[in-house]
Amino acid sequence: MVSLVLILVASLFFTGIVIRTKSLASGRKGSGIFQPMKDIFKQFRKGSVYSSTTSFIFQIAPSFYFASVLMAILAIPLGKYPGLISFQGDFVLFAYLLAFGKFFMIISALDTGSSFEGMGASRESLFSMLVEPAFFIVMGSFALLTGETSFHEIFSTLHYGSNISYLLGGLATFVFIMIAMIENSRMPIDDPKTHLELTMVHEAMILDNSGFDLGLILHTTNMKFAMYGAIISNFFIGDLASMYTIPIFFAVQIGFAITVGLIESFMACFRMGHNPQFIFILTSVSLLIFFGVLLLLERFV
Amino acid sequence: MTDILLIMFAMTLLYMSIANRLLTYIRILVFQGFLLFGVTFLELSHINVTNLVLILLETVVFKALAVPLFLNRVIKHNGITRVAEPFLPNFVSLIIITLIIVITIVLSNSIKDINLDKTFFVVALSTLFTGLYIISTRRKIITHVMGYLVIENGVFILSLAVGNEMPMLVNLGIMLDIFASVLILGVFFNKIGDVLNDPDVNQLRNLKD
Amino acid sequence: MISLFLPGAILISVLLYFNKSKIVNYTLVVFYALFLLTFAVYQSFHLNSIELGYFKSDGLGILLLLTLSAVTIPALFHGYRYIATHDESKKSRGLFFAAMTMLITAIGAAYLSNHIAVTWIFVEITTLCASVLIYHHRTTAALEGVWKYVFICAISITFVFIGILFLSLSLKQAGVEDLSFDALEKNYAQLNPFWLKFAFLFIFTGFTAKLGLVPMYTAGIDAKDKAPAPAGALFSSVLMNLGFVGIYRFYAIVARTEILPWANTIILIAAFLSIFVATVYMTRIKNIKRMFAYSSIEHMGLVMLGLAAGGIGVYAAILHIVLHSFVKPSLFFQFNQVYRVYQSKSIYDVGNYFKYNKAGAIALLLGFISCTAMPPSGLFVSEFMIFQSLFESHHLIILFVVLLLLTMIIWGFGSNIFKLLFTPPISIDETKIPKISAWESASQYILLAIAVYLAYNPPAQFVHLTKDAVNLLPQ
Amino acid sequence: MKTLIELFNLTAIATIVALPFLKVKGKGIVTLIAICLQVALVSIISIKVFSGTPIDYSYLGSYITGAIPVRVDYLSSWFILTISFTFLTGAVYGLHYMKRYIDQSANISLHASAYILTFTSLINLCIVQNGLVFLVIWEIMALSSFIIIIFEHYKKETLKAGINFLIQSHVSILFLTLAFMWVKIKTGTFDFSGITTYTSTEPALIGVGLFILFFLGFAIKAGFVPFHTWLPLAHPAAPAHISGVMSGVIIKIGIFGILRVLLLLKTNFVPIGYFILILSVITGVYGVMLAIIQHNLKKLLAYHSIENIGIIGIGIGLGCLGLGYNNQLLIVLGFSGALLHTLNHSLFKSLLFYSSGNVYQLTHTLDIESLGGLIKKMPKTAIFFLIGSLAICGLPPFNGFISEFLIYLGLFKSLSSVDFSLTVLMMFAILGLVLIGGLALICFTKAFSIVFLGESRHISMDKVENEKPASTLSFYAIVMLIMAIGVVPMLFLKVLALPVGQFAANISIDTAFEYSEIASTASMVGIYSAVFILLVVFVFLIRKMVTKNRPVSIANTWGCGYNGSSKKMQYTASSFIRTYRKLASSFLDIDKHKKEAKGIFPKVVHQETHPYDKIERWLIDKPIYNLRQLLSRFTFLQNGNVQSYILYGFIFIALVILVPEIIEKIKFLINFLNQL
Repeated sequence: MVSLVLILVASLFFTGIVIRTKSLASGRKGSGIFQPMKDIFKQFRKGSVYSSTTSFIFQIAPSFYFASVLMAILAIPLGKYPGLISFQGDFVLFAYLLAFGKFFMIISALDTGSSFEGMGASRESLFSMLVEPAFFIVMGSFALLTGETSFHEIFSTLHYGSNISYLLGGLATFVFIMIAMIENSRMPIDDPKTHLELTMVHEAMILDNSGFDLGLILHTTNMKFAMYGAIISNFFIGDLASMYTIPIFFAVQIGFAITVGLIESFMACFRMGHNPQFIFILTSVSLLIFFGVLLLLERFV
Repeated sequence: MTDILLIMFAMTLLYMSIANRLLTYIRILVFQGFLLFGVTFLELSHINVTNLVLILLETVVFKALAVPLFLNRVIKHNGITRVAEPFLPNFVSLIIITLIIVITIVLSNSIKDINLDKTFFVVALSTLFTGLYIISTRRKIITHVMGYLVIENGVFILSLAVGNEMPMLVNLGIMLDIFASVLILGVFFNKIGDVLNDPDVNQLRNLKD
Repeated sequence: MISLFLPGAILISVLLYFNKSKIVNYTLVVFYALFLLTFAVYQSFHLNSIELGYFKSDGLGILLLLTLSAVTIPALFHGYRYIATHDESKKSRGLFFAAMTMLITAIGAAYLSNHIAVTWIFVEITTLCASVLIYHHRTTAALEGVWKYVFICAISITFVFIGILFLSLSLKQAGVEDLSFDALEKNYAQLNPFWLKFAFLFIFTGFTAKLGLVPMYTAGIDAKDKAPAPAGALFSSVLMNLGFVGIYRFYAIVARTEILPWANTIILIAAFLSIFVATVYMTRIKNIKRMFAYSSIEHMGLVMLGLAAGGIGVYAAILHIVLHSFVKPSLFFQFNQVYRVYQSKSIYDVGNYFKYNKAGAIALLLGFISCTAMPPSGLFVSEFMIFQSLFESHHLIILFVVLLLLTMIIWGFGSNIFKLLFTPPISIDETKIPKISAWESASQYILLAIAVYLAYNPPAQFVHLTKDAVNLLPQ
Repeated sequence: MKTLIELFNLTAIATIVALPFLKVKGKGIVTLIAICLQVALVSIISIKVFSGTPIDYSYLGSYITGAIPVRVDYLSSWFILTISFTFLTGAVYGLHYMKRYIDQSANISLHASAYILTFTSLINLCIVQNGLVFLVIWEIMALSSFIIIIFEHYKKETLKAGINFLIQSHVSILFLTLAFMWVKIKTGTFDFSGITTYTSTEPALIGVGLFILFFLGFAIKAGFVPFHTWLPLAHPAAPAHISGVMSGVIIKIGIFGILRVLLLLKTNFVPIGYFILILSVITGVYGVMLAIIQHNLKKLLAYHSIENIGIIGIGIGLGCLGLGYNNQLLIVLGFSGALLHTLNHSLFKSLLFYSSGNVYQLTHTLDIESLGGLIKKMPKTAIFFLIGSLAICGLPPFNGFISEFLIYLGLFKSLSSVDFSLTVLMMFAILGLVLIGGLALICFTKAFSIVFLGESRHISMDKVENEKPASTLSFYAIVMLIMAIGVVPMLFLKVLALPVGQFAANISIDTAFEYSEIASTASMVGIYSAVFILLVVFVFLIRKMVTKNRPVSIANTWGCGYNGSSKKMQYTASSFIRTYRKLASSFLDIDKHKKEAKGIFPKVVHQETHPYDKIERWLIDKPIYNLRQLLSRFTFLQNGNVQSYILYGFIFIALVILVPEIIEKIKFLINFLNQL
């Protein structure tokens, strides 16, 4: 419950911070951190244009997408406080809920019969396929480390003893940041600003969405960011008392947002052709985490 | 005495290997018939008379007269060319048949059995193989028949070797003789003559996969 | 009763040959069938009774005799259909049935004969009658077929005769002069193994011509191809059994001597080679009738494998040969109708038989299933036992290779049969296709059903007879 | 009970006998009625069994077969119910599907009787426990399914695929024959209990060997890689309802066989577990990898059957490891996951095949590339296909998720085991399962959206008539079950407890506690799925309310300034998966023809890709080719020349006489040389 509220709150200003960081980094003053939310609310008030090609799939998809992410957020704990959804193996449900949303976004993109959106859809589906192993392996490694199989139990029993465990934590954080970047198709995978077909992934899929649907989609992205931020923050919270948790949570969120902003202002977008290999590196890294855990538990001698 | 006859028999084989004309083959068959008659007469002297007579008749009448005559008639009737067209030159066949005889002698030498009369055995075997050789190296169907008849003679000799104890077997041999010759020659050889004007084995090679 | 049967049967065939009237002809044929049947049944009630000194109705003989009479009835029926659909002359009709009955008689007598020489004589007679049947259509191809068949058979019975001579040589020291199987069995101890080896080798090789085994199987293919389908059915079933009887009875004696392993090796090699040859041609052949013939080769190979492997394999071999004589004829009978539809044996001209003759098509399908020994069929049981015997006698490599080859055979057989059944033919004038009544396929269904019944739920007498036949071998 | 079973078989026989004499219209109806009757009978039986009275009686049999025991236990009943349901829906759908072939009367009666025969034999396979009889029924099943596959036998490739199927199923029966023969020789009985008695006395290695033999036999039927090659050929060849039934349950009989043997064996299950698990992961990944590149809708689905068999196999492997390590949790999760997924797959796969059948009937093509925009013509079918796709991707709230979740849980639970190699294997399996999930997502987003969404790519839409309501009749039932399993899995898990318990009881341990734990977890998943559905609906309603009175305008798809028709510029199936194809190219075997565009005004350019199966090429095609080459070397034998025929005889005799002599001499020589 706690986590839900916090994540929703964080989602309100997350993108704002990112944008602000970018504008500061590029020497502009930039807009206020709630500007993105304002835009979204503007979208909510707008009417919409539908392509004559599309079917009802196109209209239901955004809501399904939103709902799936919201549902996924319910599974996120915060330190001692479990999420609304918490049972053994809940992170499997978490991942598959996200996949559900993606499924609908992809088919809605293809529903328009556009010559661009298929491109985005194709890349989205491929990338999410490539990124999922990393997530599962990291979770698996933590499950192995803690002997538990649910978000809450894993995170609440997670504590770092030796140096190697810190290293693992760091690696895991890196992996999750990258997963978040890919899932939200930001730099270095995708550049949300341009509509160059060379770089388009997520943006290309929603070219035809407008009005309320567009708003939903945009805010879903924010929520996703906040959600991953929450997961990352959980790496650091462990089973600390609540007085520490909430500050840490926001610190991590903001830090994460700034990182994103910095990455976006100081890194160039990858060539599309290089993305798969980069994404797959995450899997390899997470496998390293896995073996690190085995090392930690002195399984293999 | 028997041995002399048998050796002469072996020599006929050699002659057969170099014979060119079908007529010669027939003559050789006739001669072989008479030789067999002699051998039978000498060998089976002490089996009951009727049986002996029967066998003798078979050798003379059938082997030496009827079949050759019939063959002769067939050749004329079907206007078969007089030359037995062998695949191999006669010289080679001569060598081969000589080898056959030598080998059979060597082989039979390796057999240690008192019950076995070596001469009979050798001649019989070499006759068998010669017959086979003739069948497989001559082009005409009628030469196949002749080869088969030679084989029959070989078998007959072999049966004579054991004939004393079991004349029954000799009779069987005769039956085989008559049966085969009658069937092959009588029932339809002339049919082949009717259907195929020049009976060449190559005309009977359509049934294959 | 054989003293009654032989003259009677011969009389009937002579009458058939001379008689010209249709009615008399058919009544005679029917009478012959019944005569044969009663004879078989009568003999089966007088097990192991010796007649005329040379005939003994033992288990093997009776079993095969009953099979023979069971196959004869449909064979004659289809022979009648064949003659009817080919509007033959009186003479050829008479000759056809005379030869057929004579052939069957000779086969039956040979089954029962207890004397190697007598068997030999009857084998000769079968060759004689067979040649008449093969040459039923006076065509060049038929002539060629019959020439080859007769020539090869003549050579092979010469082999058998030579074998008998060697046998007598090996008997010399024993001092017996009686060549009856019983006598041989009694004093197998005195047989001279050296000559016995030769005897076995030659007799085996000689009989392979009838049995349809490597090396002398060759001419049999042409015979089955060229003879009218009903005759072909007999050639590829009961006539092959005759070859089996010849080998089996002599093998029973050899099995008591020390040369048994040697003999088994020979049989094993020949059998395996047969299956291999069958595979070679089954996977490429385009002539349906010849395909059936090759499949018989394959089955005989299996039978001999079982025999050589010993143990349960012997039982399986006898069971297999009986079942095969039910299954294969049904295919040949069915082919008779196929030919009436397409007027061709080539797989290229036929197709979509299922459309033109449904009952027949299903019969053909079932026949295919039975013939490839897929489990619902009877042959599966015997093959199962044969494989089991190979397994038990540690011939595993042979077993696996054979299984592979059989699979190839099913593939070849199947692709032809299904082409025939289902693929639409290239060019066919549907108006010319005769209407074929379903009843003509009835006999095939019955035969196949019998095979299944005997395999899966054998009646006690059947098992007893088979066991009796197996007991010819030393246990 | 006995009478019910006999009644069941009698119904089949009676119907088959009756069919040829009926009017063509009647045939379908009668078949349907017969199937319904049979299904009713077996359902009664299996419900009785589940209520706690396993059936066990025996026929006397004959001299050959020996006693024929008939045992209906929980495992059998589970499969009986699965099979019956799919065959029922298949019959209902087939009734509609067959309408267009109404003129082929005889063919239809053959088809119908074969359909009934297949069903009957499948059910009997589940209950008969005599090796020989099992083999017989097995082959009857194979043959009758062959008949129903080649319904459109006038098509060349159909017959070809059929024969391929026939041969491969024959190979499978060869393996089974060997296995049963082995047991028969050692124990002298065909009764399945012989397997138990034999393996319990022998060392574990024997048991494993025997299992491998059985597994090979069943794996060919089930379609484990590399024995899967018949599957992608047979499915497109068969009519839609047959493909559904075949992929739904006929291949599952292989799974049943494997489970049955596992129940019977008494041996060391650890190596078996490793074997199955590794093979299954490969199967799953390979299956879906090839599924993605297919252009033929049914072939694509066929490859997905292979993938799902892999998932089921992973479950079984887990269960075996559980048995091997006496780990209750693994037993429960593995076997319940496998069994549940068997049911699930039979549901959504039949649904998918039936709806692809509708597509085929209205458009007369299965080539994905030429389809598109069908959702406007057949909305119902589209929705059903969508549901099927979501379910097969294992997405919540549908049934596929539940079974995959159980398997996932098992994998994660067993990660923290002391055995290093086991841990690594589990991680490997997780990786595989995740990949399968992700690839399946690609594949079905492609399949669904290219077929049903966007604009038609080649065929003209006005030729396509609208779907008939009858065509989707049976779909509702399937979807009901799919949702039911997704939302209230505990109902099914309660039933599943019994067969899973069998496996545990086999090594005499009790899993009741773990099972209840798992069941509660699964039921929680179900609840959350329900919540999720509500949430989705809720969000959608809000959207509706908010956008009720907002202006809506219809326009062309945004074309980046280009406003002409963009039909030809749509993404196609192959362009959608292009990147994937490039990545995976080393595992795939795609023959690709491409004409580059040249010059300023290029002529018509085209590109075509023909996906082929690498394993098939190297494991089936090459060996067969070589074997045939070898055989064709010997065709000189029957050369039609009498002289050579005679020579064969003499050569045979000569060899038999001489070869031993020569061998003697050689031996002597060798000895002589040794003495030097």
